[in-house]
Amino acid sequence: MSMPQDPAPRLERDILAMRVAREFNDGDVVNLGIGIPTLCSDFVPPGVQLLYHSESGVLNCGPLAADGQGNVDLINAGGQFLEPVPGMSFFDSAEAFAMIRGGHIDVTVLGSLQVSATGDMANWFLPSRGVGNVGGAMDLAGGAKKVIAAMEHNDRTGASKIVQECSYPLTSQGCVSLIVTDIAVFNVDENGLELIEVAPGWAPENISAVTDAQFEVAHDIKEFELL
Amino acid sequence: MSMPQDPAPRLERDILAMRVAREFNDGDVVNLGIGIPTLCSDFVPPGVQLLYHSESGVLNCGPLAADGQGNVDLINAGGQFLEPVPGMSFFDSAEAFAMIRGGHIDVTVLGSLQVSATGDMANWFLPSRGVGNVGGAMDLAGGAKKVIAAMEHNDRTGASKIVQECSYPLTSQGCVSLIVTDIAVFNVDENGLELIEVAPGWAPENISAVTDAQFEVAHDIKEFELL
Amino acid sequence: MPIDKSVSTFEEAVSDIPDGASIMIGGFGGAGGMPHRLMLALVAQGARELTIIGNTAGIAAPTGFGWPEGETPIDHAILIENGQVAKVIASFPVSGSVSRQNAFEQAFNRGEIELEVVPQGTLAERIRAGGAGIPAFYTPTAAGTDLAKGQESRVFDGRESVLELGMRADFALIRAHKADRVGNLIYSGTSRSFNMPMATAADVTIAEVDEIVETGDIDPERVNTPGIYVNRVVARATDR
Amino acid sequence: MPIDKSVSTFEEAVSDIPDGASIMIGGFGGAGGMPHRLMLALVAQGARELTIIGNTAGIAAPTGFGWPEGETPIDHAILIENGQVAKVIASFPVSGSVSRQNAFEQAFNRGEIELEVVPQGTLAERIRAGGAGIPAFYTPTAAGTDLAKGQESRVFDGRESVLELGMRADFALIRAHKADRVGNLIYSGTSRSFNMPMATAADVTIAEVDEIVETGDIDPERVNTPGIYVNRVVARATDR
Repeated sequence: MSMPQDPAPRLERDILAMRVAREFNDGDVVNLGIGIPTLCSDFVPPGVQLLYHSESGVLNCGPLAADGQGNVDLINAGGQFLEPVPGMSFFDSAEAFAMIRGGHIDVTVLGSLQVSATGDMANWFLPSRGVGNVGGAMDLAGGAKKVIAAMEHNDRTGASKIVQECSYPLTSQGCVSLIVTDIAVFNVDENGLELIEVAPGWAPENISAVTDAQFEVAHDIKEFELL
Repeated sequence: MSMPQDPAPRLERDILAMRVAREFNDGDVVNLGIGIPTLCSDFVPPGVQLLYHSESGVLNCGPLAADGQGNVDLINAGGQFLEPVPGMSFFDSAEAFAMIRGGHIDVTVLGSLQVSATGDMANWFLPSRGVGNVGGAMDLAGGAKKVIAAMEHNDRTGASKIVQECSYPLTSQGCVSLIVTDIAVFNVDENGLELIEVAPGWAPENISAVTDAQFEVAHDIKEFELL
Repeated sequence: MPIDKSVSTFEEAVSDIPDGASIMIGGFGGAGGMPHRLMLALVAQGARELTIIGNTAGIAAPTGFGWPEGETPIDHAILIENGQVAKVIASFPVSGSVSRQNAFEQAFNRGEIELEVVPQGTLAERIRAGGAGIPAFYTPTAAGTDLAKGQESRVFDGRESVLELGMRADFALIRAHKADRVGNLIYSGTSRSFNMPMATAADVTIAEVDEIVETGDIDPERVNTPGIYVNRVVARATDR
Repeated sequence: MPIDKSVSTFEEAVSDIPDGASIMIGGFGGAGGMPHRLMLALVAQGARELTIIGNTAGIAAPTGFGWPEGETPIDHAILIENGQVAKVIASFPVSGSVSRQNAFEQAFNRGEIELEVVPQGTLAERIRAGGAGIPAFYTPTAAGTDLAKGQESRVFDGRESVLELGMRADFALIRAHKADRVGNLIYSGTSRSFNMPMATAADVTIAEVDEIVETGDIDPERVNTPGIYVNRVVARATDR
């Protein structure tokens, strides 16, 4: 596959996470997926206090435990050990997902294999493997009030992860309302994609060249807003 | 309404409760309705340990609190104050009825307005009042593994509470498997009633004379078995 | 600024309840678990045409249900007597005795108030479902009875079951023992009752508690209602 | 004689599990909340053609998921490697990485084992429903996806929802922190996970605990799984 030349470097994962973190409002209940989404907690704006939810069964959970300090009875959904913090609460899996399905999560940030022009998400099944982990992805994508897809714009082969229609099996239909990649930010609704921000040095036509989906360009398009 | 003469006294409520209590097996989870059923807990046979469930949200609950010793946060389903006992647990109403509906109650004893020849129970709505309390009656009657109807054989007007078909609105269809009254004990299944015990001095034909339902008479019919 | 859901007064806690609101009121029916102060504040606030969802419609006044001898019960009756209630959804709306009518039964008999009777377990489960994003479920309870008339039913494993819808409300007024500032709640004894499911199923959940403690002062293992479900907490400054 | 559900040994606790049984195995996937001793006893016992229901199908061995550095994970893999499992129902059956296959994936790729993948929240809710006498419910999760293929769906409030059935098993092997003799259980931290719903949904629920205490020694406010749901409790004599 012959790829166009990038006009400027793609952003680091930290910058991407920093951009996502701007979407959090004070008091939001937030569930962060594994990978890039997890990084967002390092960049929460000052004055914004969040309640972190993990489908492992803990609310208001905190940072990872120091190496070797872990407790097998205090893990996040990725199986990592957490540090206890004041104000936590514990609950079982039925309750953890009652919270998710019931619309009690304000924002979830999820990585994805593909996101479609109408906000469909596909992130649980790689056909080449023949077996996949759905985990809590379908519940989160369908249940959170706001779903942000945070991912690299293109996969390792250069293929666009933003697509007109997902070719991989869906996680949830029309669930994504914001896509943040390492070169662009899109609003998403049932009418399609709107490019609202670009990485420094990237123009809409550069984005278009590496994106397999049509999109509108916002009249007030900006460079990545990090503050 | 002209009533036949009783051939012998009807049994006291305590005796009726004592007969019901013979149905309990060691380790049973039991839920007792208001009225006569509540009395059964006073007559549990020696060697039989029960776990009492109340839909107010407590398991393994104990006797009533002494007068004036009540705690508003420890009540039974009748709103009476309970004495705390070791091994109790508390839960909310959704869980209390998950237990009932989910088949975790071995035996419930309920009073009734009417019980039909096929075990239908009608105990929640008196048409003359025009409004009624269903409370947990439908859940218990439909959810417990064994439903015992414990009641007077005839109401204050002399009308039979055991009927071929209920005229009052139903609580649950075909749920009752044993009827214990102040003069008789019947097994109930989808084929109908079988008279298995009678109060001292009562013959099957005396029972028949005050019962508005057909029944078979067990070949080994006995006097009320209390031990 | 750390999260702080505490509100200073009961008046403030209920100030934005509009006419026509649906309101879940927690508790089982007695004094324990009943949000009396919030209900008194709602009487003072005066919102009308309310739909009240509760296990009872206020049975304590004529019966003493769950109240210590000698105390005067306060329950849903104060809202009904004040003409604020258009509809009641309950499992146990009236007193156990026809001769001791509660305020609800009197209003119902005068044709002033609408009633939906729901079996207690189905009511609790509909509320849980409403909070848990379950739009509908099947239950064998009430199948074949008048309370299932007009409802869809279906046979699973040979047993007829009725389709029931999840239930939500605009507000839930609940009663707990303690809260922290994040809104984590603990209850006492049998006072969890309808408070716990209702906490999950309203757009705005307001908890009346004995005491608000600092975040971290409630054992995380002991939390019954995680703060995710709670919008406002207000403490009784003094005893009722 | 007071109720006493304690059993002396893990061997005795699982001795009556027959070939072909369906078995729920608690926990989230890591060391916490996983009933290792019961699983080891089940390997020794040897029942075959089992259907295993769990959040994972044993992902810790290749990934270390939820296990302290340096410890050797024990999970569902020991049953699969012993050829005892015919079918798995799970939300997270394989490791996160295609290059690190767990025992399940190897057996699946050899065609030796059947798989039903269920979204985690739907799995938990189906198990809760199975324990709560709810034969079926609707959920929006998975609507319009391959996992809902062939399932009935229906629109509630403008949202497509899928009909899901309650799920039960013959046995549940669960892991708690403490039990009393009545079978009341308390858990530690995030180890409630699937243990709590599974405790309610099996014909026989067997709990592996750190310690069995006398009835009355667990605070009734702290009980997570009331004894009504538990048939047998067995304590770890020593640390694993």
